[in-house]
Amino acid sequence: MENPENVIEVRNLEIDFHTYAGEVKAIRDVSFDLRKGETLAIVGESGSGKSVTTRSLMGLLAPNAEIKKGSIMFHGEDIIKKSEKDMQHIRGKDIAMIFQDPMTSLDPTMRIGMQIAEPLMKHKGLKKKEAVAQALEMLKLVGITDPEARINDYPYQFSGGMRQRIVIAIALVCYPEVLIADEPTTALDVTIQAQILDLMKDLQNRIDTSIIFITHDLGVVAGMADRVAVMYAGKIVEYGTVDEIFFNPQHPYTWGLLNSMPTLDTASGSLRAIPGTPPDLLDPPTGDAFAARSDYAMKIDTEKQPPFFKVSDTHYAATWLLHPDAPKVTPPAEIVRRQKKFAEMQKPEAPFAHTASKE
Amino acid sequence: ACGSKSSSTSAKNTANWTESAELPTMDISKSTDVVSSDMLNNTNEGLYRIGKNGSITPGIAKATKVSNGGKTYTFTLRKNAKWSNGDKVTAKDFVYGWQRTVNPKTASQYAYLYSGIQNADQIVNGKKPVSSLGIKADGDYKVVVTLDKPIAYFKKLMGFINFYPQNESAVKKYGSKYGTNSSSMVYNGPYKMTNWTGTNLSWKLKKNNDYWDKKAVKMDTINYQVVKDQSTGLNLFNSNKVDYTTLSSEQVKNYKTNKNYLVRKTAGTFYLELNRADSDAKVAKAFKNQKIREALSLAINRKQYVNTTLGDGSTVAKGYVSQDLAKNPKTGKDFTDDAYVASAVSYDQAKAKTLFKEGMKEIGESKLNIKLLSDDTDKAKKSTEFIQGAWQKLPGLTVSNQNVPFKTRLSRSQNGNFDTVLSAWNADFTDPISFLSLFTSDNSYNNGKYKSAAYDAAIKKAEGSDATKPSARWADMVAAEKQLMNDQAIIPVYQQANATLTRTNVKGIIYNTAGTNYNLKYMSVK
Amino acid sequence: MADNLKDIEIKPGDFEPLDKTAGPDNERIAAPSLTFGQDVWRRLKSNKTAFTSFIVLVLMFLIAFGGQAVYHHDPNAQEPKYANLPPKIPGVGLHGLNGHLNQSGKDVDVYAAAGAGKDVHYILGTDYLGRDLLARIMYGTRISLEIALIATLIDLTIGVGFGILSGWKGGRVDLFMQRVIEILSSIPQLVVMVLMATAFTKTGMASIIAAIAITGWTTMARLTRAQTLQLKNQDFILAARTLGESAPKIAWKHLLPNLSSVIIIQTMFTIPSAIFFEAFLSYIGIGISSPQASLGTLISDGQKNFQFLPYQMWYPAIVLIILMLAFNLLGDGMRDAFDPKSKR
Amino acid sequence: MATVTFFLMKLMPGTPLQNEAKLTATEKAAILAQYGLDKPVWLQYFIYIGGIFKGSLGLSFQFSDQAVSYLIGSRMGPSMQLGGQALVVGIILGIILGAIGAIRKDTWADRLATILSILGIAVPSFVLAILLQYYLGLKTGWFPVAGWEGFAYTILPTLALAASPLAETARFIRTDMVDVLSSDYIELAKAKGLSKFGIVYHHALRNSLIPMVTLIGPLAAALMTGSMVVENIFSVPGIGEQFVKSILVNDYPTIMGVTIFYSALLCLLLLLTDIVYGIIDPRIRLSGNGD
Amino acid sequence: MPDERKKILEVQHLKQYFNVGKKDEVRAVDDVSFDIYEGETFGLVGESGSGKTTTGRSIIHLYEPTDGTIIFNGKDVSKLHTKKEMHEFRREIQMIFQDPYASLNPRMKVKDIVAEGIDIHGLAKDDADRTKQVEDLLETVGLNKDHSSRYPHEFSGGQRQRIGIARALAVEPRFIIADEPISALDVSIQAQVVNLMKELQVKQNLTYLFIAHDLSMVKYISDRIGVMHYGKILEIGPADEVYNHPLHAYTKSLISAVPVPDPEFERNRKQVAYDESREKDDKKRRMVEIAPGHFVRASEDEVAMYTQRAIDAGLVTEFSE
Ligand SMILES: Nc1ncnc2c1ncn2[C@@H]1O[C@H](COP(=O)(O)OP(=O)(O)OP(=O)(O)O)[C@@H](O)[C@H]1O
Ligand SMILES: Nc1ncnc2c1ncn2[C@@H]1O[C@H](COP(=O)(O)OP(=O)(O)OP(=O)(O)O)[C@@H](O)[C@H]1O
Ligand SMILES: [Mg+2]
Ligand SMILES: [Mg+2]
Repeated sequence: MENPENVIEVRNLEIDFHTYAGEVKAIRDVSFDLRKGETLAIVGESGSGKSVTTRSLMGLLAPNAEIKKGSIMFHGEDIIKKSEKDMQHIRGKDIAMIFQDPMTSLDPTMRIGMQIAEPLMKHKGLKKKEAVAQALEMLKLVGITDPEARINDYPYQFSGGMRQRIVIAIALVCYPEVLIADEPTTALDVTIQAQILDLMKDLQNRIDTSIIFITHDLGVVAGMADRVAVMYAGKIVEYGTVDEIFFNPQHPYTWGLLNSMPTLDTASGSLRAIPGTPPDLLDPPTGDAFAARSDYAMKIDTEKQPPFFKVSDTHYAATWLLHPDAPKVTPPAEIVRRQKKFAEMQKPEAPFAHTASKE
Repeated sequence: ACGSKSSSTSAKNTANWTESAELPTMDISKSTDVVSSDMLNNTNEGLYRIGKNGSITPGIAKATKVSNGGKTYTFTLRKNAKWSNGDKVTAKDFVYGWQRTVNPKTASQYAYLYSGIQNADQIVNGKKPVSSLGIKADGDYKVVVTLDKPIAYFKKLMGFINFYPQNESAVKKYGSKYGTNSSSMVYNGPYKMTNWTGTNLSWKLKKNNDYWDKKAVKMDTINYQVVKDQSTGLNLFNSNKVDYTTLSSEQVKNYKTNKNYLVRKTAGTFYLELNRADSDAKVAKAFKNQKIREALSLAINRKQYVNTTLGDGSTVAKGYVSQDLAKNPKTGKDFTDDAYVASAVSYDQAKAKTLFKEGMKEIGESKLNIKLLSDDTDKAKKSTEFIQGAWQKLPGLTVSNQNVPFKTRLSRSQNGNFDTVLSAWNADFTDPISFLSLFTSDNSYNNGKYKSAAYDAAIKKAEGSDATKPSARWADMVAAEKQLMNDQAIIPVYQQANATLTRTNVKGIIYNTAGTNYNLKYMSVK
Repeated sequence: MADNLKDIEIKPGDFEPLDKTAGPDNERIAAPSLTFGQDVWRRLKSNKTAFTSFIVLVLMFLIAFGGQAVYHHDPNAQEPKYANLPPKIPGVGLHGLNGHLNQSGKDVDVYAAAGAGKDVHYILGTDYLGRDLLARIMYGTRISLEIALIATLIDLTIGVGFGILSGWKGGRVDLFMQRVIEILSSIPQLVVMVLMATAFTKTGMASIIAAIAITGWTTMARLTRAQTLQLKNQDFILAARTLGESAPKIAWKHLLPNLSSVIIIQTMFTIPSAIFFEAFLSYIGIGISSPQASLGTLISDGQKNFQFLPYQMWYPAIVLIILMLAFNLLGDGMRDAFDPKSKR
Repeated sequence: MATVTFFLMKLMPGTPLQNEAKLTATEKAAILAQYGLDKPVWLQYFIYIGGIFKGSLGLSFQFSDQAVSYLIGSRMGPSMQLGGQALVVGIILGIILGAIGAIRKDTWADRLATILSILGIAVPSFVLAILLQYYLGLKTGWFPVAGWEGFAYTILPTLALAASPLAETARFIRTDMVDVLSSDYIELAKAKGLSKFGIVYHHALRNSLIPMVTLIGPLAAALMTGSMVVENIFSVPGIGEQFVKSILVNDYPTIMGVTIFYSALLCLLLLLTDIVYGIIDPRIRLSGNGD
Repeated sequence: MPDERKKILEVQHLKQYFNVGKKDEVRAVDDVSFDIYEGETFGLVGESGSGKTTTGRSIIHLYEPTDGTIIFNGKDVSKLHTKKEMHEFRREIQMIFQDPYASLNPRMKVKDIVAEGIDIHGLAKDDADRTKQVEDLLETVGLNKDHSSRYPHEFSGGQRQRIGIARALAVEPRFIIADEPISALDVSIQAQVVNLMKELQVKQNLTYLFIAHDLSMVKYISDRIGVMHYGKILEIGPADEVYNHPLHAYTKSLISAVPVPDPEFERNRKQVAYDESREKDDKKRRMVEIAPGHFVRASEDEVAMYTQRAIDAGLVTEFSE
């Protein structure tokens, strides 16, 4: 499905890491698209492969990584096949990245103006003066007060939130087509997180960048994403629009995730935890990797990997529960509640059809 | 080569010399070391200058008259001798210089050499005024010296730098700076010194055009450089940067056949002292035993030692007094031949073992631990290791070595804080007495506390009643040496020599075995 | 996405609920249990350079301390008539090992010249007193290693103790202790040695050890202090404190084990620097006193005749260099092996 | 420091006197008075300490009538020049070597750089010095064998001295840079699309160089030690060479003086590096005291 | 009414300053007072650096408080002089830490970690007893007994946190300070730990001081909540009340910023900005009980405003005062 709207198309990506203990099969057959101007959130447990997936887009995998299979098409060209030199032209210009920890992401010995200006000098061939002038504009844009005075400051003179703004400024200074944000707010306080998220949304509207947003905070996903991909053990297990994932989830893992969070409405009573721990990717299980922790596991789950079952045009989930022959199960109460809400939303008189409007 | 522009070797009348240590002072009254005495000897001059084979050649003194039974010397000075500051060298300079040296305030460490000159001892002890010293100026050009008693070797002493004149106006002018650098000093000898800052490692001797005998001086410049490392010295020699360097033993082995190879014997003997007053009673007891002393001597293979281990041209000691120091005034035979006691310096391991066993039996011990004290120089370390190796072959004897800095060794020797010590003695002047006076019972250098009435008596005669009778004095000294050796009071090991590479085109250097090393007055480069 | 359901072969019973009790344990840990030590060892083994160094060091230790049992030559036995013989291994004609030397431009059979019989041969030659160089090198290596071990001991006791105390106490005590370290380390180590050498009146082991005891441990103290400062605010230390653990016990049970990597790594660097320090002292003449030998004294003795008897310098120097290289490379390897960042 | 040295020296045996036995009591007294040794030890101590503040370190035993301060002053030049040159050469080459090692980590270039740098530590300076002298001085004749007459004469001793700072620097920079290269801001720099060189030059190098500044003090201290040997071998009229000599002749005032001088120099250097550190590290520069 | 219950902890005017008298003095905790009743969970929230951890550590006496009193179980903690009293105190009050990676000594086996308290307080008769106690504890927190001979690094974050809990439980404490025990854990794992804690509270009659910045979780687990800001507690009240009807502007702002896993809600969310300058005017403030059990830090002139808010929210009727 070569969609001209797609900025990036990842197909059947498989990535291994060579370690002393053996091959870590970190990414196992991952495919997804990123569309123009949208925000795609990738959620999943720690170690599920979110970072590795996105780093492969930048060509910034660790030296012990090997891309076994698959392609990453960016403007019709396969990034995987590109040389380091070519990648350098893409990085920072077409695809930019923000990392989790604003406290360590900035070079402590370089003035922030220079740090923001660097990509401009590299990609746009600007002279230092012009680049710094543009950097100043960028600082204003990300809401640093009194940017003229602060452009010559060093990173440690800024608070965490301010630094993350600067990191965002660096990423956006060349108006990249794609912005990868790898847990950009995990290290920040809720209030500052809210500010940063608002800023990102705001900037996205202005610059029309596509964002890949990695997080394990479902609350953040709910606020940021247009579409969501849920990863588990190196695979995408479910993807769909944000409403579909939150209100009509199909994969037991997604259920588990949503279920384990207290929400505004969750009254007391116990949370439903997902028992156990994620599988060891050195030796991933044969069938559905989540089966061992799932209350809804079936025999086939231990034998065969489930394919993607279509739920709607935009919504797919890889679980045998969706197989027509599978018994119908009742999801946990909270999910049932959500699905009810979804059903209401789907009614024609629903105030708006959020997902439909995108297409 | 990159750095060796016009190697000064090629330039006429210039030579490049090395010294192995810094020049500490140019103050005649304060000089105690070889380097300064060499430099002073060539930039200054006393009444005499020591020439070839220790002969006495004319210096500032033109004529000498001995009177009063050898107790009064009258020196007539030449009128054309000048200081480098233009002053004439006069009798006053001698009087001033001598008085300055014996003055306890100057604290000259060689003032003891004045002993025998009238009142010198009392002055040094602060008991008499400096002016009472037995030296008087009789006009500008006559110096009269009065002795307490005749001194047989007095003329030789006059060639020793401590008896050189000193220019009062210069001493006053430079004050505490006097003799601390080449320009705070005046010269009356064949050369003047330049470029010495007082602490640097190089300087020059330049021909002194004010010198009375300047016609005899051929060299324009002698460049000095201190080279402490012998490999460096050799490398410098081989790259033609210097014309003289001393060699280490292994270097000797490889340069023995080199045309530049030259060995200089010195009047220096290395010997072992045995502490008879040792704080360790057992050791003291052992060292008082003649057999044990003899065994210790016999155990040392001196020949092997000087040839293979030392290998620097040093020779087996024939006795305590060094070879080539003095000749029998009648027969011309060397002192060491006359006084040779073969058993005291030979090697016989079997006999050594038997004697040692016997000796130990006599003192009623079976095991003995002794410590061997010595300097921490390379040579000293090798020596002690060798001796240790040899001695440990004796049954029941264990030796541990103590190598300490020179001055520490000296002070420990003098405080009797040792079992046995490897000492060296270098004659101050070319007379056996310079050696022999050390072991009289009350001499402060008699570290091992050797006591022999016969020995004391012989020395006393040589210094006193026989002082003016050369043959009798000779016989006294031979007797003393023989006594010393027969008693095995000390264990002589080797006589020191300096192996050098000296460029063959350098001629006319007069080497001395005692006192100052060399006299460069007649040096020349072909 | 092509999910052609037809392609999927479904067996009956596939959709039976899974019996969880029979299934794999949720809390199972699959990876084999590796202790920290085993993990370090494994990583060290995979680092070829470091592992080779380790083997080399083990061999060196064995030879230095046990070599005498096999090679029965007294390192102090003198045979002055066979002084300065070059290496000779019977049957080997290779120049440098055949007992020949270049003397004054001529190739000389030194053994013959010294009148040595056919049966006389020294594998690495002899020194100026005719002592067997191989035996002396073995002996010297032992002394050098002993010095190194003592330095290590001092490092481990004074250095670690001081560091932990300073870091743990913090505040004014720490400030004071830091000043002490600063003062001590502002004295060049050689100067201390000189002071010691003169104070002890006799050079040798005692003064070297004293000098090392005075300044040798400051780096270790500094490192352990820094690490302790970090550790003491770690939650597991706080946990121990909230449980009521006493300070000495915390130091022993919690700090030390976690300082071990820093300590081991630093030790790897203390050892060569102690060996080196001794060698240097020997060179300027205030090291181990004869007839004891260390690598330092052997080299500095040999160095004087380097142009003529190169073997006398080269063999001990090579041993020293190998020791230094091995310890340093092992140290580097240890650092990597202990570094959690290089886990993979 | 001065205190420690002073009392240690007082413990030492031996006197400055060469012919102690031959001296009379008066003479001895005069000599002792000249060096101020006639007074009780505590008084000597205060006089000495007082002297230090006036810039006087007493008189040398070995060079009679020469002030130790003069001795040090006149010998300082060559040592400083050699030390300075060695430090500069060593650090610059060390940085290059270290950086190569870090950037090409785990390749043959890294291994070669590591071996080279460890050899710099493993080969004693005196061995290196005589090898340099023999091969580059005597055999090839490229450089002067020994002496002190111009720049050419400084090259070999500088090289001999530079080996250890070179090695230390290379190792330090390598470890530091490996750390820096794995830090988040380098990741970000990569994500900016900077070239490898740009990353190293603009980000990695500077950040690994800053901690390097603190190394300069210890390096200089090590140089002092090395200089003693190297100066001796190359006959350089430096302070280190003099120090060795004064040890061997028990010239206590000089030993003390040089020790104090060395310590003071080192303290000064440490202070200086502290200040420089503050100047070049923005974190410290602006906050006054970084945490 | 909770007042009937026994107060297990009383914190009165606690001040904890660091680097007192120096340039970099930090007033980490500045005049904080609150009580905790036996058997309840008291949640403490606030942004990073607001002094939550410091408060916890002062209570457990890891720091010597600068000022104020801490009364635990009727005894003034700062007056526990003898070793025995301190020992006793250390048994009754325990702590669970935020970072499960840093809170376990990486060089110790799980069994020794868990048994540390047992050893210190001599709670085991013999080795067998010790082993049994450890195994029981591991079981209590849902781990296998054969985990006891493994090292911490072999465990996942959630498992480690449970080991930490087992260690705290080993000495049978009555009061546990949990300092962000779930912040470092994955969402799916967080619930495991929270559930475990709740379960234990019931079974062993524990009292918790639960520190977190994840408001939704705090609200879920706590009976009462205190909101901290700049070293001061601004609002204390029953969890639901504080969460649903915050009185203090800061609390409002904080709650408005919490992301909720509900896209619809998120789309309509309005963040409330907070102007912290008001807090810094030099007015005297103290905790005022605006509604029953609901305190706000207020100056005299602010009381009326807060009361009005409470009335608007229906927390009090106009006459309640
Ligand atoms: N350099 C590497 N060598 C070996 N394994 C690696 C490497 N980098 C990542 N992995 C493994 O790949 C898997 C996926 O890691 P990744 O960093 O993508 O997880 P993540 O979803 O981003 O988790 P988190 O939320 O913790 O950031 C993990 O099991 C991790 O251990
Ligand atoms: N030992 C200490 N010395 C100096 N300052 C300290 C110390 N401990 C904490 N602080 C400071 O006290 C303030 C409060 O810190 P505290 O750790 O209590 O905050 P917190 O609310 O727990 O924050 P977080 O949510 O980040 O854990 C902070 O500014 C912190 O920097
Ligand atoms: Mg990640
Ligand atoms: Mg905290």
